[in-house]
Amino acid sequence: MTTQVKHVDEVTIRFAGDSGDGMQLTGTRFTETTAIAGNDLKTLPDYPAEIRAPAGTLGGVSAFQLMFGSKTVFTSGDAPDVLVAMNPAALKVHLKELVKGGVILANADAFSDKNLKLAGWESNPLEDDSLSSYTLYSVQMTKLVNLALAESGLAPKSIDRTKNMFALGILFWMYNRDPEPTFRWLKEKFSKAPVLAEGNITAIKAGYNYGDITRIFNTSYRVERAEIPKGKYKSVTGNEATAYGLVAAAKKAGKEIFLGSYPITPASEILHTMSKLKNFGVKTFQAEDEIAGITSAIGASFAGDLACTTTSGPGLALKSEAIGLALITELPLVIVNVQRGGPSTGLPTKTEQSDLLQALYGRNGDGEVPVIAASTPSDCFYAAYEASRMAVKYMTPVILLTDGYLGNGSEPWKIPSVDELDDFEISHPKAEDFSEDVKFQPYKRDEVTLARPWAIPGTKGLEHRIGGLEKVDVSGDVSYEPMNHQVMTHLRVDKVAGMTREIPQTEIFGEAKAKLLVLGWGGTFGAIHVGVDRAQQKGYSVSQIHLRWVNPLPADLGDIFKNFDEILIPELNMGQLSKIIRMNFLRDVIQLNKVQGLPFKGSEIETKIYSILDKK
Amino acid sequence: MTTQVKHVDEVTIRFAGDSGDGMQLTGTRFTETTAIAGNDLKTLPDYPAEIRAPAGTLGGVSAFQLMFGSKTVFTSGDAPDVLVAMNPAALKVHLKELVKGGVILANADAFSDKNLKLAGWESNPLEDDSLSSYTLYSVQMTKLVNLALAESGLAPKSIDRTKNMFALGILFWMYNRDPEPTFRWLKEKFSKAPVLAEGNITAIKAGYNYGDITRIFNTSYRVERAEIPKGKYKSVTGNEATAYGLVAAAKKAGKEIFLGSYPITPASEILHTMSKLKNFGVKTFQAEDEIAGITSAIGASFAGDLACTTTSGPGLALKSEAIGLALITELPLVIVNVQRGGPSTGLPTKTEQSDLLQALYGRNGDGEVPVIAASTPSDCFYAAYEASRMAVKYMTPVILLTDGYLGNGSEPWKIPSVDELDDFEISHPKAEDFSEDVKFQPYKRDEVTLARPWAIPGTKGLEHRIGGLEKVDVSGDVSYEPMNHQVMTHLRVDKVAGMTREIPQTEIFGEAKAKLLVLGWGGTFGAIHVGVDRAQQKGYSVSQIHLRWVNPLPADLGDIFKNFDEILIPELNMGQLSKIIRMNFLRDVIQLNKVQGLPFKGSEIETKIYSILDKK
Amino acid sequence: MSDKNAIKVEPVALTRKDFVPGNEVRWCPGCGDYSVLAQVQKMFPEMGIKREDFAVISGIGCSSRFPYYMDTYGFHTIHGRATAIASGVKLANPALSVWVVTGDGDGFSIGGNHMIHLLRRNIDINVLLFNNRIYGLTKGQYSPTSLPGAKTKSSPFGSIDNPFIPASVAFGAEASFIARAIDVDVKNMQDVLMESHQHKGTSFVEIYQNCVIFNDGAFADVSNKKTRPDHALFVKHGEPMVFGADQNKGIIIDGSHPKVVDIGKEYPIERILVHDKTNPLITNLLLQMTLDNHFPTPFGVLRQVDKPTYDEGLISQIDAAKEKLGEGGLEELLALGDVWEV
Amino acid sequence: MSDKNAIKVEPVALTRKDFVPGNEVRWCPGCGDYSVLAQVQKMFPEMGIKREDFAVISGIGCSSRFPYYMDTYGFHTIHGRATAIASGVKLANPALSVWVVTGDGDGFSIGGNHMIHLLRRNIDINVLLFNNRIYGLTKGQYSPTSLPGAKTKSSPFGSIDNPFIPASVAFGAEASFIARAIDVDVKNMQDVLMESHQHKGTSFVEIYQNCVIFNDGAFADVSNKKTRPDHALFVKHGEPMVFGADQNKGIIIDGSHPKVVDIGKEYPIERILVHDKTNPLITNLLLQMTLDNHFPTPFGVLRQVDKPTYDEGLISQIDAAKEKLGEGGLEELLALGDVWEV
Ligand SMILES: Cc1ncc(C[n+]2csc(CCOP(=O)(O)OP(=O)(O)O)c2C)c(N)n1
Ligand SMILES: Cc1ncc(C[n+]2csc(CCOP(=O)(O)OP(=O)(O)O)c2C)c(N)n1
Ligand code: SF4
Ligand code: SF4
Ligand SMILES: [Mg+2]
Ligand SMILES: [Mg+2]
Repeated sequence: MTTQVKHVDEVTIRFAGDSGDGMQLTGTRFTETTAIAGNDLKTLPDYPAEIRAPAGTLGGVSAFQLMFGSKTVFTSGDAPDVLVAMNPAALKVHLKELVKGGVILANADAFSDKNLKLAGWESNPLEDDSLSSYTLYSVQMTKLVNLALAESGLAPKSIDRTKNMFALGILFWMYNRDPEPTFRWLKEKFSKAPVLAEGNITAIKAGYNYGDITRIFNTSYRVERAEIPKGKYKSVTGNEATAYGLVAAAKKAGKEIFLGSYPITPASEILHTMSKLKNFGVKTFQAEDEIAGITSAIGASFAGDLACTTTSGPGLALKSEAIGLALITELPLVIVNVQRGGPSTGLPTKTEQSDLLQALYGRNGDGEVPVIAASTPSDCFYAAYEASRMAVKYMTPVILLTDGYLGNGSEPWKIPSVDELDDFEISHPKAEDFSEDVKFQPYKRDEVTLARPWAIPGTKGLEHRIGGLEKVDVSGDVSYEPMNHQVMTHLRVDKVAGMTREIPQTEIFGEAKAKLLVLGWGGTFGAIHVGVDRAQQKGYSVSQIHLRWVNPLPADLGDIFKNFDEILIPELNMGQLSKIIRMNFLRDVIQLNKVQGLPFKGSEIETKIYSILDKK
Repeated sequence: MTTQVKHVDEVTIRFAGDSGDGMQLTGTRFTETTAIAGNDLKTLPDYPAEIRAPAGTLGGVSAFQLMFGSKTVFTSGDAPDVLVAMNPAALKVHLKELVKGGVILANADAFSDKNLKLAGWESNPLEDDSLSSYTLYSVQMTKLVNLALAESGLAPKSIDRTKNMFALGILFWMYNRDPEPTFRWLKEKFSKAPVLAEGNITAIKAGYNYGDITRIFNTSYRVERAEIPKGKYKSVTGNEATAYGLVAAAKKAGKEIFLGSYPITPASEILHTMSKLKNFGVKTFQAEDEIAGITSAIGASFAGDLACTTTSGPGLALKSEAIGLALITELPLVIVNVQRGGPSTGLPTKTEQSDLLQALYGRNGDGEVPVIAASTPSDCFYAAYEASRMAVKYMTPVILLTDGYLGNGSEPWKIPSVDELDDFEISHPKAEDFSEDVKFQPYKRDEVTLARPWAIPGTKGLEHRIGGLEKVDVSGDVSYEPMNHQVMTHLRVDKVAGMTREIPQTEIFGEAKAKLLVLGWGGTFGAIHVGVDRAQQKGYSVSQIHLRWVNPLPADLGDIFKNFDEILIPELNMGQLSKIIRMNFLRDVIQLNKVQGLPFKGSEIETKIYSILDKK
Repeated sequence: MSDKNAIKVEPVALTRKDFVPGNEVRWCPGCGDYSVLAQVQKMFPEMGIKREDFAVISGIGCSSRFPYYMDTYGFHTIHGRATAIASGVKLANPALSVWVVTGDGDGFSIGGNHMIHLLRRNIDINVLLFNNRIYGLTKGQYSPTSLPGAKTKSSPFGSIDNPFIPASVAFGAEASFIARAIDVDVKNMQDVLMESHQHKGTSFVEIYQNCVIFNDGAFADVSNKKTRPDHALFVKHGEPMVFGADQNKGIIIDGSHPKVVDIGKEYPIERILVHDKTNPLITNLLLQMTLDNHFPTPFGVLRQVDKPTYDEGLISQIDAAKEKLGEGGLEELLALGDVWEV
Repeated sequence: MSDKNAIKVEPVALTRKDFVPGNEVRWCPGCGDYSVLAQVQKMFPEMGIKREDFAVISGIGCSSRFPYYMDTYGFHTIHGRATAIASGVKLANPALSVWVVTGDGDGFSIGGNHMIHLLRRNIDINVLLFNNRIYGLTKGQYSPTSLPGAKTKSSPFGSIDNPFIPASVAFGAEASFIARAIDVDVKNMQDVLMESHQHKGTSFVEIYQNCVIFNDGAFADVSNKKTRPDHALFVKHGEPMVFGADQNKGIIIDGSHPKVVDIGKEYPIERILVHDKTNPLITNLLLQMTLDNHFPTPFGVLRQVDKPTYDEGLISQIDAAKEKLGEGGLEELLALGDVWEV
């Protein structure tokens, strides 16, 4: 049988196996390789809340999906074209999503009676005829790595574990990928255990050769390089990008940066990434809890650092009270919330957008805080940078919302040059500017931004006290005066409202006047884009707007809305942005709400668009 | 000069003095006496955030206002008719509010040069002519009590301190009040120091006689008994009423009650009141913080007690995460939030309504919690009772919002009979009802309410596990299944939405169809009522609706709104209910927002009504 | 104290199996948690308490999944709050035998405050702290018990945090019962569990637990059967502090400092310090040895004293108030205070 | 450690007045807080630190109003979080001399966790705990240091809570500096403040403070000049533990227990225990005496040991990383990792 080489535009592959099978790593390696090969891509890791649930069970399945292509890729793909199933449980959980006629690459050795039973298969699907509508490759991976590594000096257990690399090797062959970067990576990772590095490399080679030689695969695919702008690229997850964005902001502003944080899935990676950046002067403080995370950051902000705190839903809840302190003391602070499935502990490793209302309203008193959202993994960089810039410019806490899908997902990122980043100037009041006659006033505001001055402890003559009690404007003295509270409350509201001046004109993807507007925010960008794009191509009158700023909302939104008959708001929650749009514009919207711990698929948006517009 | 007796319908008196002058106590005694005398009344204590700010300063002034009358009294009065000013600072702070021609009763002895200066008076207002537009009674109270108590055996300092009782005596005379109940109260309070009791009684008598004999007062007033329904009455603050309502609920349900709480102004009094009720079996647990307050209550609820937690704004913020746990585990819990001025520490001793959005949305994930609000001090009893009943009936946390004005304010309360209280039955699943075949299912729901069963640890055969991870319906097992999360999220939302069935038909004060509807919630009831009432009497087309339930909103509201041209929403915040009404009914509203740490005055509502309707 | 408020201890015919629910245990193969689970499942039936009278409360963490694996009443709560929630459980229903399962992160990082306040109040609750010196569930950040220099996901250059000794924190917080065990030493753990159950007041049990994935071998010196005798000191009330493969080493006080000596002529057994679980000076001495390389790590019951418990205090205060003021019902409640009639 | 990260101690010509802002102090007349304020205002100028290099951070409570009365940089934060906020202040700006003012409620009730974690980390911050055994600002509820039986607004039948001894909690939390003072004893307080300032690492100073309104006389035995000598033991490193009006009583160790003896023939001064602030066994012994009626209450510096501080650790880790990997700028940041060109 000869192998034909097929050219395809885009492919979605899902790696699935036991938590111990190393699927996240396998997926990541394939991703890196594919990125370097010049495809655009997006990924979606999906793992259980347990570290390592019992082997072979449905609950223990860990998966990693990526879509890559020769055009811009906006999501991690709807249904996978290829499913790598390292055991029966993985096949059981994920088969229903595979496209009809899709490819299954299974490790036949794992389909033992015991495992089949654990996964709830009545008979072995690799052997009965049940998978006939798919292209099934059943490979004895465990046996093959054992043969390949018999002389490696590795312990039997370690050999068994390389089967994921064998599978990776097959995929490298199938998609014409160069394994070299992964070899390099393995050598570095196992620099202290070269035997392991070699073993894994041998397994990859064995898989690659198996694909090449055995010819049981009737097709190998070629996905051409994407037409992507020239430049330097690297692959980043949203969490990494967030970390880089924060540090970049500090560097651009010439400030030291302080992160106060407590680990929580799926936000911990921001802390991990930043703690590696010690040589950039990054101060990471793993606090005892979320409250100490944010309050230490507030302290650092008071003392003059660019300060931030990172968390996920339950952690944001715990920070509620302290956000109020940052608000009333008007200190700059970036609060990153990587949303996950709620309420309570909920679905800790799954994605959701259900903290929007909490971000807007989760604190006592009338307290407006600017809220912005990132829309793709690499956009997290720009969103974090922007949040930092705004926090400092307006002397306010800023909440940045990302989510598990963005945080864990990755894509190639065109690295900006230093000059491409927005200017970021900070001026602290200086000792020289004040005297007995011109006293420093801690609440004297900038006329435009209404920001108060940021005086750094250690500066002579600027000694002052701030705190959580209501303040008199200008002097900053404590006051319980009725009218003063009214004035200050308005000032705080006005300051945030005034930030609309920072929001660029709203971009509309599609016609400025159409039957339907699909309005989104945050991590649903890609899926909505795909859905709208497909519908537009079919001639539907539909456009897309995606919000970076949720508070304040862009000033031009009201006028824009008038040009659309209907507004559809797809959200991974029960309709939180819908509430905000309704209350602000007194206008009904159509909701599309998914709360399943999973991102939208482009097709879900597409279908919804048709169902609305076909009715008309 | 002879004294004339004047009959008046209602009077507003404000007592004001140094924090150390005992104004709260004086006001409370006058209130109790007035209540027993058969007047209706409402009170408003107003004290600084410091325990005892420096004597004689403006910041140290503590005040207590009450309005009483021969008709139903809805607020603590707009502007005082009588101002008792125990020192220059008190006069300075409060004079501007006194009605023109009002009475000032001042302690002349306190108007020393030093005190005048501290309070910022250029010259002595009691002696220059600046108060000529008022009726000024300048009395040497300190000197007079010293004369009266020269032989009492009391130390000079203690004698000085009785001057507030002297002032009280004058007022007793002025308003024909019987001092006996206060004598009794003093004897009991100082049962261990009878000299003190006698001293204070003598001071009251001296004041009373001073009024009677000296005749410098040209008028004494008579405020007839109010036409109030027959029955037993007692005077309660909102906080006391809340405490009684919670305990009454437990008693009616035959349950033990557990309060987990951390002190915070202005909510602490609920804890104080409940901790006095040990002989009612009340368990009060002063926790180490608000989080332990609510979580200990969640534990108690799991273990079968009627559980509650009480706090104010910053404390509610801290409880955010745990509310989510009660929500997802579907455990009954009453969360009382006595609102105060925010954000952050804000105005800790002042009233505000700015935690509504926090109550509705202050937690991670999509989590609906029923929110109800009390409208008067005594209504706190019924609201707390209702919150308990609903929490148990629907197996859900319920947030009850009161505020500092309600919590500290008092009024006579017609004590209900035991039978007047709504039925409150609880059924816990029993061991007998289950077997090997009919297994207990912790998430099997009542068909109507969607409540899950409340199985009490210690019951044989009902052993089960609950927790904050997403659950499978019926079995309660942990599940990360996408569709299960969608189903459970909807179930949780539907459960709360279904509580509309508990909400009685909305009462409209005034015509069901009119030009203007004034819509309020919580502690603004009285002021809105007064404003609307006055406008109605002047023939304006205006009605009032006051919400007990904010989530869910009454089902009939939408239809009712259609009968009004305009909706005015007065709130002690920046427009939080307005947001909710806008988002739910896509209808514009007129806002009246006051954020000054003070309740509305009836006249403020009245004026606003005119300004709206006169325009038309 | 009324009867319904007392834990009923009576012979009940239960076995390990009664406490094993049908679901699958979801820890990593080889995790130390399995061993603790096995011992708890073994000891619960021996405590003479009915199955329905146990409540197992946990926070969040690998260890905190524990309640799902015990067929009793159980509550898997939120991070750090198990001790506070358990306090409510016990006060609402004092007849329950309440067990808290928590981790070094859950119990001593985010949950540190509730932990020390529980210990201070001395509510009759048993706390099992699974100390693996790492955050397991969030995939390997250092914890407040991680050793200085620990390289973890959040401390790639080595931790600069100075660790807590959980038992020392408990001691500073006025704990009335402090014990230490290790996952692999089944016998000692069983004893400690039983004594914890028998103690009235909060029992604090620190269990060294191996996390094979993120901190493997953290307790190698005391879990390895070969090195254990020289590195672990198992104390027993009233017995001299002796250790070593040949039980030939002991602890003495030299001036104001403890010292390890070889038992023999110079230091006969009589000179070896005798453990007194009620003496705070002795407990402190053992605690000071814990992370000190010159000394073995102490295990067993380090402290046990009788002190008033909060739960009994609460109930007797209520009983006394009822006695003195009469038991109040709804009628009495409504009639409280100055009532007048119109 | 780079210079900008070190506290600059050099003679500065400051006086008490430099630290007194113009505003009015709003404590009750007679409150113990006044005395502490006066001593701090007196000692700050003597520390050789510029006024602008002081930061005073507090939580919420009467005591926590402190920063408003010090003309330095100050932050009156939220309840219980002063220690965490101060940690951020110090780490952001290590050249500041950071002082936390907190109460028994602020620092040990809601703020207990941040307190123990600060002590564990040993960040170079000075903590002044105003212990009045009551919640002052919220008008008189019992606190975690209130004595059993205390009748307060929230414990009308007497508190059933067992109290913390703050210094013991600090000890259990690995504090490197623990001292105790009392509001009215000006001299001892001045010494303690100065030693606290001089200590590198977290200094924990408990100050007994009288709340005239809600808990008057809580410390009468040691604040009354007449009874103080018999009830207070002022310890000095290297000196015997002697007290009494005539300095005629002392502490000895009898077996494994401390004991009060009359100094004289039987117990000459040489037999009296000598205070060693570096020996944890001695510190513990002093702590155990604290609420024990058989013993005087110890004051002074109970413990002081040199230990690595977190702030220095952080800075040297950053310096080392820069040294090893080269100082990273924006350019380098963007170029990190596997970069490819298209
Ligand atoms: C409020 C909140 N913050 C953070 C987390 C994330 N989190 C879950 S478990 C854990 C630490 C677990 O460590 P430990 O208690 O030692 O348990 P182990 O997994 O090691 O048994 C953290 C930080 C959370 N679930 N909730
Ligand atoms: C989150 C929060 N909870 C509760 C309070 C109320 N509160 C303010 S101060 C205080 C206790 C003060 O006691 P302590 O720290 O001992 O200070 P003191 O007034 O005795 O000096 C409490 C409970 C608050 N301000 N914030
Ligand atoms: S991660 Fe560690 S602690 Fe958690 S289950 Fe696995 S081995 Fe056990
Ligand atoms: S209430 Fe007590 S602690 Fe507070 S200021 Fe007054 S005396 Fe001082
Ligand atoms: Mg751990
Ligand atoms: Mg206090």
